[in-house]
Amino acid sequence: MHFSNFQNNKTMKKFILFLIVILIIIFPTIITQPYILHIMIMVFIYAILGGAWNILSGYAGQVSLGNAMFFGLGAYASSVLWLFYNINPWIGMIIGGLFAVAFGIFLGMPVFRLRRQYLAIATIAASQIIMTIFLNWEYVKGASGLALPLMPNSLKHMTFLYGKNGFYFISLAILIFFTFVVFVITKTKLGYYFRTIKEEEDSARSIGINTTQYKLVAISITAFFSAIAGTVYAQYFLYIDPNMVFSLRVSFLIVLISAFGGTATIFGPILGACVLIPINEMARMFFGGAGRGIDLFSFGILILVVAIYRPAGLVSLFYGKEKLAIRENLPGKDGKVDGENENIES
Amino acid sequence: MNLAVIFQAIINGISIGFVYSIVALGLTLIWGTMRIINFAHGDFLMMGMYATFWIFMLIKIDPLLSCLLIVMPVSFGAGLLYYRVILKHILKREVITQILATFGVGIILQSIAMFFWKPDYRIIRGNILSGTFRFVGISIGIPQFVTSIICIIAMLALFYFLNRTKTGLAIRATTLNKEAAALVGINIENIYYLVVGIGISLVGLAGNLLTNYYYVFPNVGMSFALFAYVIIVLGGLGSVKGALAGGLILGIVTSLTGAFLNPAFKYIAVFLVYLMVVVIKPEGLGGR
Amino acid sequence: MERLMAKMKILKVSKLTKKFAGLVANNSIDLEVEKGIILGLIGPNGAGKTTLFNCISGVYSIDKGNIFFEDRDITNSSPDQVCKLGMTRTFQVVKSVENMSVLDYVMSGAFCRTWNTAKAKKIALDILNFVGFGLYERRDYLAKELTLLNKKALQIASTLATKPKILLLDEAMAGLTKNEQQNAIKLIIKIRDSGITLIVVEHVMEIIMTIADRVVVLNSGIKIADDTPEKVSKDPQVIRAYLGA
Amino acid sequence: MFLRKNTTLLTILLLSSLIISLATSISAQETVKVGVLHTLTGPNAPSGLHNVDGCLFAIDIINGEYPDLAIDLAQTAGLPNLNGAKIEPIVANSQGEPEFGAAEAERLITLSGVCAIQGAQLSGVTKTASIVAERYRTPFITACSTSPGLTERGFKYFFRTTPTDATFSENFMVFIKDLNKEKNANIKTIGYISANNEWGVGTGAAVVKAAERYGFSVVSNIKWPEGTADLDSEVLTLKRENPDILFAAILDADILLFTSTAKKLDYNPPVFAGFGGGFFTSIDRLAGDNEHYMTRDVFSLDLLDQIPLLNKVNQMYKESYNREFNGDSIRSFTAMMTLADAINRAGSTDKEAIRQALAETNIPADQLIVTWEGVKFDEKGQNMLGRGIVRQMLDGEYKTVWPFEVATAEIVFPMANWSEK
Repeated sequence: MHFSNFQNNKTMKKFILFLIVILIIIFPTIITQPYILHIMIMVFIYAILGGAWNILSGYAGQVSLGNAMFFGLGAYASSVLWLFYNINPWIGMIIGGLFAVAFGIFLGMPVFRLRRQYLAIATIAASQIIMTIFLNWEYVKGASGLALPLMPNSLKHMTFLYGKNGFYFISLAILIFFTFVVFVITKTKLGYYFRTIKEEEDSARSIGINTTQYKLVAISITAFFSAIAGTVYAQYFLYIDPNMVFSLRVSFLIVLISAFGGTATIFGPILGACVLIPINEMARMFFGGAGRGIDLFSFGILILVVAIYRPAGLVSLFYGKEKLAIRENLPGKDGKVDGENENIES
Repeated sequence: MNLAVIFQAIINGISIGFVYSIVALGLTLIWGTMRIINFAHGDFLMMGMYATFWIFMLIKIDPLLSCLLIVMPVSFGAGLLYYRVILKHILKREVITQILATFGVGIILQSIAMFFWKPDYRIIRGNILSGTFRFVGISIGIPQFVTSIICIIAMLALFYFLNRTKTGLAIRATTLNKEAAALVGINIENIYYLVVGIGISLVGLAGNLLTNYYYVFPNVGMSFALFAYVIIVLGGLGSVKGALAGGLILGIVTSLTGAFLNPAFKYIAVFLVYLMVVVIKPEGLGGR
Repeated sequence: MERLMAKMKILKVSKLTKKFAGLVANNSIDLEVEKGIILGLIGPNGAGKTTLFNCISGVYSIDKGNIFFEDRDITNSSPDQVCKLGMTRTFQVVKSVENMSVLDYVMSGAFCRTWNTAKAKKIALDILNFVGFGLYERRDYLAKELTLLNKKALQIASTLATKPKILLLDEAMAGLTKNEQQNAIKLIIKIRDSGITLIVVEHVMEIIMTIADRVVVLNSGIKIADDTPEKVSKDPQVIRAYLGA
Repeated sequence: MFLRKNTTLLTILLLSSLIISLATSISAQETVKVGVLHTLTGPNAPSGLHNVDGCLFAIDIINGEYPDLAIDLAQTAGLPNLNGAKIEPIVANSQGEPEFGAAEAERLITLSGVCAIQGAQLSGVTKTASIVAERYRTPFITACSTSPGLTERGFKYFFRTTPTDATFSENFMVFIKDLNKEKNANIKTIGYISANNEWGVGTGAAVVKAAERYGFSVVSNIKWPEGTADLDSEVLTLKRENPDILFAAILDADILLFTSTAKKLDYNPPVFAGFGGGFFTSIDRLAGDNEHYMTRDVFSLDLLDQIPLLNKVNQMYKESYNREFNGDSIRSFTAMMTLADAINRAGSTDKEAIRQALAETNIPADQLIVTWEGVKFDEKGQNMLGRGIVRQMLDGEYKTVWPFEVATAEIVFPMANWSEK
């Protein structure tokens, strides 16, 4: 291990990171093009979603394919409170978050007995159930969805009909705050426990980790921030319907984003969102008009290539040599597995 | 509530259940043996359907014939290719990477279909299997009926293959314990090739049968695949019997809820049943 | 010998019975462990050693009997609770902790007693030093990059990091070479001398005889002997059990 | 080193989007840019493509010179009042997702700088997209989103040429009354089926309301999950509740599935009438089985004496897109024509002026190829003169069967049983 090298790599990273943050913060003053700002807002929202998913599934290893349910619950909770009870979206956002947490725990208690793929499918089932309920629930207007009032810009009511900066900075602020939270988590007991649980539950228990309890903690964090993103999403589009926020498409997009960027890393999901969302938009922009699915094709190729040649995610491009050295020791690094060694599993 | 309706509902449930089962069959084999969820499964189904459709349209070979002659062999080859090009590289990866890769393949297949055959809905007309026969007020679609029969045959064949033949036993040994299997000199690599080949050819078969009475469309896969996943976990990974049981349960539950409660909730019922089962018995009904 | 005299019992097991689908893995086993000793637990394969471990450490729930840890009833409490109270165990087959660095894994053990990361790190580093086997130098390696010996050592380290009063080692030496075993033995003695009680499962008798203060012999789920190594090694029943096995 | 290389790689990836999109935003101004936003991929793509064809065809006619075509804008090349400026369509794909619909609307308006958008056959997409348009004070004209709620939102820049499903439902009720009168069909009970989406639910509500007003009872109102794999139980329920007339607001996939299922289970509603959707696009896939199906529509090729223009236009359309008009493409065509007319009268690409012109739109019936009395928007932006007809599939093609005074074919009631088809 060449420590000196590692150190200056670190400082270099810190510097670059700092630059990027500054750039992003002053971005709207340089580029005022609303559509690009719109893409950025989407990037932020999905980065939050991906990051939230990353806590439960990346760090704690409990793969969820139904995260749209928390997203949707948040969106609906705040919207319903705002529409029917005239409760300020900011408060609604928190209530929605807590509501999602409650639901997450309610769901987690039974299903966290399941391992890996079983759990994944169970989460799909749960999210589908929720979606169907909302589709047929008159109170929330079923499939017709909820249209939020169009009103003049006001930070107080989280409504910015005109101009993008409002949501740009709100979502960015939430993203930065969330990233900070994740950073703290990874550096403390929680982070270590999550990773141990992901590795091996029996040995985790044997060193005093109450796995169920900490899985519930993980899902709570995930649910809370997904729900918050949901509120911002609803306030931004001013219209939500079940197919929009609960669909498998959203759940999978969330997974793709984090997996693409790199799971169990702080910046993986952010990076994933930064690349996938714009690429998706651009693909639609250039090839979408043709209506022959070329836009989807490019998207698919991209994630496939990353999955095979960068299994650790795009973020692994940024690993210092040491970390990479470790990664390179993996069997079948970069997918180039040689048939002979295949036969005997390590 | 007259009896005929109830019977009709149950029969519908069973026939759709068989469809789900045969779609799930290939998936459970791959999933059970290699512990990879193939999220492109539904899209391989779609490809199988398109293959059957175009064979029928262009060279006028009826699905019933093209099934064994062309579709299954071709999809077997496709399976080998799929393993060689994709699955091989993600075998030992994390679940998430596997999801990413297989899902990517799915998207690509869809866009290919969309590119070459446009997002139009297509259905076969004038194929051998069509029409219905009725007795005492109960109607059964002939294609559905044949599908069920072939589904049963396929399952018996697979079951025999897995339990009676040397290769089949090797596959099961691999399913139970890779390391041990490798130690007793089973070539895991070849087993995997075989498994994926069979798996995809089975989904090809499913597509072929479906094409007899179901529309073909680039995104058709998901509506079946989603339930295939549920069925498999319901019935237990890698278990043929499980796939059958799961499929039938799912079919009957949807059909009954749809017919007597409210169609809007037919899938909720399935998912609820599923959740209950796995929570009570995590390894599924037929699970080890 | 003197360790056995007038020591407080840290662990009491009475009438512990565990069945698996009818067949009895442990049949009303009584066990008492004095503080600060090394208790050897031996027996031919399938004697129920590991089962007993799993029952005591809370991995399995037991059908009959009680387990007292420092006079506190811990019957059927979960592994993590047991660990918090100060009893922890290692696994026979090295469980697959793979993508975590040595240091991180030991730290997550240390977090059992503290919320403070810095403190946990300090504990972990001390433990790694204490355990040796070059783990300290390899602290940034991923667990899966370690040799079997190191993996086993890592397991012991992470369990030690939870500051146990009593440590259950399940075949810690299986699959090690002769002189690796010698090092392992040294480590075990060292742990004992640091005031931690140990229960050591082995089916290689010689090893036990050299380190154990007392030896308990299981055969097909039943306790057939419980005495000093010397006496046990002469016990006809034990000899029969081993020859029979 | 390693790090730096990849940083550049990433920056390229990230910034390329900005650069290219900026590049595209800078372009020539002499054309009149109009956004065309529809679903070109996913389950609802077929109708989306029909819509786009209709739009592009309208634009061809406007931009080209067709002296012998009695439509004002066809006479001259381009828009006369903007000294012959051509309309440049910018086609965008909403992927059938409200989220992407909004995104594309945003792009069309701010990046491509369109002065108006024609779009979104899916009501759900129209909802979000039109919010964006409203935000940017950009006229948004929808051709096929018939969900009644859309024009109830008090938007200033939202216009709809097609009658809503509220209107169509009204028409259908009158149709039933006539049917009862003329054919003493004695229809009392109504059934309604749809997929559980924005359009299906909205239309369902409209049907129920209309039915109440006309004193019919809705005995079954069935919604199934989108993308359902079988409709057996739905059809069984219908068999049980057995309404006298069955209305459907379903799209391509569902009409195919429903037909095969109804055939399998031998379910024979006396009348099966649809709210467009699948009844336009995928109907031809059902050759034979679709006999006697009915749908509400806004035109019919057999209405030559009503719509003199239609035949010629349809011929031209057939030549360039080798398929005949259907309810989607022709409404899209009409909407684009209306928009072009407004832009022309506005005499500029100023959005406010265009909005004003749209609000003052008054296109006489003889300028249209649909069966409306004209195009004239009320303060909500809804075309007041829209009117629906009912067409029935007779010997494999749609014939106008209602209103009876314009009918070109005798309505067949009740629908033939499956055994007879």
